[in-house]
Amino acid sequence: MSAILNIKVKILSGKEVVPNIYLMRLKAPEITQDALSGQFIHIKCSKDNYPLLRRPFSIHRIDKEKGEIFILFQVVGEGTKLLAQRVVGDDLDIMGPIGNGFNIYPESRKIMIVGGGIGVAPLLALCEESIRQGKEVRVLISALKKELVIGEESFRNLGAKVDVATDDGSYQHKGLVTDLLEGSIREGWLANQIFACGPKSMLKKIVEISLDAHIDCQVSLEERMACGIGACLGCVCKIKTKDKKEDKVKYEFKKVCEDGPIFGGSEVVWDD
Amino acid sequence: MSAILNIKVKILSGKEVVPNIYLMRLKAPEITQDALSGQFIHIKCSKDNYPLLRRPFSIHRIDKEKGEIFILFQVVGEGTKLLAQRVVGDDLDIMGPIGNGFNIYPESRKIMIVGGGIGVAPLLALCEESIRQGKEVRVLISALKKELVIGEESFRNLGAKVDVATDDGSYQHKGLVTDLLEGSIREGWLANQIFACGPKSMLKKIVEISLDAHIDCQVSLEERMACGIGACLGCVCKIKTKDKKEDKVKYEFKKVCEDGPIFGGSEVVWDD
Amino acid sequence: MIDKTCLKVEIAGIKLKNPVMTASGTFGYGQEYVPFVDLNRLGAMILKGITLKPKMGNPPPRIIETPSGMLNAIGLQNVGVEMLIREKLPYLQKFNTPVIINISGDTIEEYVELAERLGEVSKEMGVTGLEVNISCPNVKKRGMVWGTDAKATYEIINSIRKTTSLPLIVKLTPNVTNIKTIAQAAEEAGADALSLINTLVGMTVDIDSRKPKLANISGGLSGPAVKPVALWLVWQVFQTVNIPVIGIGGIIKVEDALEFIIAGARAIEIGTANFVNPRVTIEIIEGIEKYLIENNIKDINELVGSMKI
Amino acid sequence: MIDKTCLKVEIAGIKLKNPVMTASGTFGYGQEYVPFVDLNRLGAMILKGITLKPKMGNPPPRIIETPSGMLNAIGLQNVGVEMLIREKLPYLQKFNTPVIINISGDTIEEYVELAERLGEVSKEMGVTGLEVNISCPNVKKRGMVWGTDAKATYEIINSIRKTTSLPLIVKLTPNVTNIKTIAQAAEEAGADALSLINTLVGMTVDIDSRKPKLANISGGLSGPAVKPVALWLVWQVFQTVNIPVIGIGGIIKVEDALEFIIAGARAIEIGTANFVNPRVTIEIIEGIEKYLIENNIKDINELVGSMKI
Ligand SMILES: Cc1cc2nc3c(=O)[nH]c(=O)nc-3n(C[C@H](O)[C@H](O)[C@H](O)COP(=O)(O)OP(=O)(O)OC[C@H]3O[C@@H](n4cnc5c(N)ncnc54)[C@H](O)[C@@H]3O)c2cc1C
Ligand SMILES: Cc1cc2nc3c(=O)[nH]c(=O)nc-3n(C[C@H](O)[C@H](O)[C@H](O)COP(=O)(O)OP(=O)(O)OC[C@H]3O[C@@H](n4cnc5c(N)ncnc54)[C@H](O)[C@@H]3O)c2cc1C
Ligand SMILES: Cc1cc2nc3c(=O)[nH]c(=O)nc-3n(C[C@H](O)[C@H](O)[C@H](O)COP(=O)(O)O)c2cc1C
Ligand SMILES: Cc1cc2nc3c(=O)[nH]c(=O)nc-3n(C[C@H](O)[C@H](O)[C@H](O)COP(=O)(O)O)c2cc1C
Ligand code: FES
Ligand code: FES
Repeated sequence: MSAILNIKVKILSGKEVVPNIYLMRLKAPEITQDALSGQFIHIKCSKDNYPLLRRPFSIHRIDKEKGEIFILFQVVGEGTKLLAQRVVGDDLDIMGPIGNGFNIYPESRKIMIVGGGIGVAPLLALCEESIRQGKEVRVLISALKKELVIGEESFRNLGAKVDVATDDGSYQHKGLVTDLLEGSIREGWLANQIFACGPKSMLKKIVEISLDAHIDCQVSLEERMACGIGACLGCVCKIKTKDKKEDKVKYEFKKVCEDGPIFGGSEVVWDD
Repeated sequence: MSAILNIKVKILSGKEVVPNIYLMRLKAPEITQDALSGQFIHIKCSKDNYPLLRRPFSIHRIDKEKGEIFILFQVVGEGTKLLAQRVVGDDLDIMGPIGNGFNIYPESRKIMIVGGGIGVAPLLALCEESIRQGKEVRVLISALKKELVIGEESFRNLGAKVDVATDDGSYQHKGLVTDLLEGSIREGWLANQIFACGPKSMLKKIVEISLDAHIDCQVSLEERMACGIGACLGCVCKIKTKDKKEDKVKYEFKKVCEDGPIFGGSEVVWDD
Repeated sequence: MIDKTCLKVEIAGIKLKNPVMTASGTFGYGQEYVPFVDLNRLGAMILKGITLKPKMGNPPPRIIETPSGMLNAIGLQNVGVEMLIREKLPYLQKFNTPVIINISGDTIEEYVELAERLGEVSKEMGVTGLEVNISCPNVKKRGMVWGTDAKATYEIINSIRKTTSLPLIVKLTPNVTNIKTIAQAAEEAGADALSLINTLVGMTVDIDSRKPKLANISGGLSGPAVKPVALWLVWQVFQTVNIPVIGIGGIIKVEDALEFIIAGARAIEIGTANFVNPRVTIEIIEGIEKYLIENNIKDINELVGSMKI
Repeated sequence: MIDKTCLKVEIAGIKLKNPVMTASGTFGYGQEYVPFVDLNRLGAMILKGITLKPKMGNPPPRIIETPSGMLNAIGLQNVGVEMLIREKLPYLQKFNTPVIINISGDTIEEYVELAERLGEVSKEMGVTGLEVNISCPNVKKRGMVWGTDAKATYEIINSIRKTTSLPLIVKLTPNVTNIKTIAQAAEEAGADALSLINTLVGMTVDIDSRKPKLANISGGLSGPAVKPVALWLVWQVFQTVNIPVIGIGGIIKVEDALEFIIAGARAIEIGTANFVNPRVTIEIIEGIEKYLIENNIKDINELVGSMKI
């Protein structure tokens, strides 16, 4: 893994792509060089120390040629509100790239990508990379309603087949994105790997489905962060440790920032 | 005195008039109706609660016709920095008009106005009002150097005679504005009233000079404020109370926001 | 969804329209806020701390802003109880909002005399209750603060209790190792309710002059910065006593008030936030009502102390 | 104006290039900050608190931001002393910056054993001193925190003192009524220096779920919000003891560090600010140097405790 940088990067553009969700483009050649899909950057949202802590955002797209990265974020609180107000030309103080990134196995041929709501953020870069590596990619995305569907066109433009689920049925499938996943498996489209990001309840269900179908599954987790670089031990999640000798399951708190944010679906302990 | 309002007013314009000093124009017909020169407004500098407290700023000009007020402020810390960054069209949360205002006696014919540095802020409205009332007005202003002289033209345009002192002598008189004041008295230009605003050391000296020359003097004081409306007792200054019966001097802490910010020069206790 | 909810609470026998009160020292004598707030809408008004004799207070600067908070060292400047009765209370008669007087003193005798005097005029002047500020130093015990010692707390509250039948709210200081023992002492001594927190002791230094920024050296820290500490202490005290608890400390938006109520506060006091937004009390009352309706809670008393752990 | 100044200070017999240290738990085991900080430039490094056995720590969420601060409830997750010695300390050998180990335990015996073990390897592994975190609950005394009681403080520090000749820094908790008595007890028991403050206890509540936001219910408040409290306590302790005091709490810019030094801190520790600005330690070292030069102060020790009152 490459060293984490703390740099100021220029905001090249920023726009509200669907209500309350913003796409921001940053000039960051130092980051694009080594960034992996699934990694994130840790951003100081304002120019002063309020809010105090940085906020983590997945790298949404990596444009190595232009030396640009994109983030896609939803306004949920003070930090994201202030981030959305930052103007083009501003310098943004970021740390990155951080985390382990998705692991696409060379032998995988078919890739299933599942994103719930703003959970699609890290998946576009993943999709792009998968297709670059010649995989067949299907994408399932969900949103509350039609107006809030994000990234459908972008995924399709990369060459992926995209299906959408909306909670209210205002667009395509009415219901959960996991219905679509189950449907695709039932229809016989068996991926070699499933990658997912979204609400915990969704991830949990996807992991269950993947276990049943014996498909390797990786999920991107979120936890509240302070340092972002493995120093504060704030961002842990509970992970099963395979302790084969003793033949009993052990648990460990692993850092989302350093050991993740991508974890094997079957390792994650959901109920707590 | 009229009731203090808490309203949102539009920022009509804002510019840096001399390095680090900004002039901001606000649409505030509710305020101009009753505002007096010497009063101030209490401003929430940012849109969130950081910095926490409001900041007081004198009303620099009152344009009753257009329903506009101006403030003139120097960037010295977080609050003024954020205020300077506010953009035209923004709503500014203000309370005002607050305080007692300058008291121009009907019988006064000659008025001397003395401002040190950013202390000229409340004096332009005072000058305008004095001239409206037909007084003869002279203005003495001081600044560190030529580039930092504020308001010279504005005072002159109102019809006042203006003299300037600069610390480094880069413009007009080299030295203190109190030299100019003493000079004018020595030359025989005896005002009926002196009004002053500026650093404490300057005010103290001006009060001494006015006492020696038996000229009534009013000064505008500053103190750190929380509420701005007389409720917290945070903004006090020490005032001599004439206790004629007992024939001994007594002291009292009076509120700059409610009892001031204008005080009779001879009442103020400077050394503490 | 329900369309009406009940905001009424009872504290120390005082019936409040809603749980929102003003914190002593941050709302003057009420009148100052009349341009911004319909005083009739408040749950109760607690006025600036009063002493037997007028007090001049500390020299300025008395106020310094700190990150998300402020330090104050007013030094209890006040007009004294007689002037309060003569000049401040009459104005408040026209409002039908309970008026609670925050009292302070240097000796037990002063507290007792204050309580007696206010008891005498309570009917006529509409004094509904007393909030006893025990964060003042006990002059007899070499400056030790009453509220930092359980025995001293018991002693002073017990003495006041014997003198007055007015509802007694005891206001606790957070600057203690174990607030539970102080809360218990106050309850045992006859307090009808407890309010907390008063300010945390703090200081700041001017690095140019190398002097403390406050003329008084130290001051009391208040504002959003202290909210997590206040919430923790309110919850501690709520679990310890059987009398109602009033939450104070850093409340600036409705969410803050709700946090305190969920953690066990039957009412809340709003302090520093009045300086930032003079209408904050009303906005919080409206916000609480909205939350209750949206969450299908018919009576705010159901929310009090409903924290799930 | 002078063009050179001396930043060297001595704490507990440890010679520091400058007074800027990292606060335990906020700088990992040092290595994490190598991408951002030249560890050679630091005054000293204090590592994440260590216990005898590895500790799993508390369940998440462990961190919540609060106004100008944060609450943490890490629960002392750490690799245990043996792993520290085997896997973390070797890496730090290549830097010529003193490494101080922050130790914690549930019983006196655990503290003593830790001190012994670290004493054994101190030469070889470059352990220059111990910072004793006495904010842990004493399991024998029904969870009472060591550092909140003068006698318990004396007892534990005295026991550690007898075991080790390593420099002992005792880290005090602010959650006490009278920090002076605790400071004195630590000094009498043989502490070589005192550091303060550890975090203030706090809580926050999620109003939707009505649960505490931290899985552990309460957490430790740190960051700029607590600075005024920390400064006050540092000044109190500075006036009380004869050993050096290390100031901690909310330092995020050079002015903050200088405030602590002027109020009596011979060195300072930077905690939460590392999360905000990973280079903050270096920026503060440079800022202190600049201030000293601009103010014609030839030796930082002249500034320590120079507050005028
Ligand atoms: C590795 C990682 C990658 C992320 N990538 C993205 C992304 O690409 N786009 C995006 O919009 N968001 C992403 N998030 C979540 C994002 O960091 C939070 O939404 C943001 O920190 C909220 O900040 P705030 O100040 O606006 O909200 P706050 O005021 O801090 O909180 C508002 C609400 O947001 C929730 N929240 C805050 N922080 C987190 C968090 N770390 N995890 C989960 N919920 C949180 C809280 O439950 C709270 O209700 C990511 C989080 C992690 C850990
Ligand atoms: C009645 C009144 C009228 C005022 N009118 C004007 C005006 O018209 N134009 C203008 O530029 N300023 C005026 N001031 C001063 C102005 O309020 C302060 O400069 C401002 O509050 C500083 O805020 P800040 O957040 O930028 O600085 P802070 O970070 O709060 O402080 C930075 C520095 O400013 C100084 N300072 C802060 N507040 C005050 C204060 N209230 N009085 C004196 N010094 C202070 C401090 O000593 C500190 O060193 C007035 C003050 C008062 C009381
Ligand atoms: C300027 C000021 C003056 C205060 N005066 C008093 C007082 O006279 N009596 C008292 O008991 N508390 C007093 N307090 C404490 C407040 O009532 C309240 O307990 C504290 O500020 C915490 O609440 P907050 O964070 O909402 O301000 C005062 C606080 C401030 C800020
Ligand atoms: C995430 C985190 C972990 C901490 N871990 C420890 C610890 O293990 N041992 C300890 O003595 N103090 C610990 N502290 C307390 C800090 O060392 C410091 O005393 C406190 O945070 C106040 O300083 P600050 O405001 O600069 O952060 C921790 C603080 C934080 C924020
Ligand atoms: S955020 Fe600090 S360890 Fe992950
Ligand atoms: S600022 Fe509150 S009384 Fe003047």
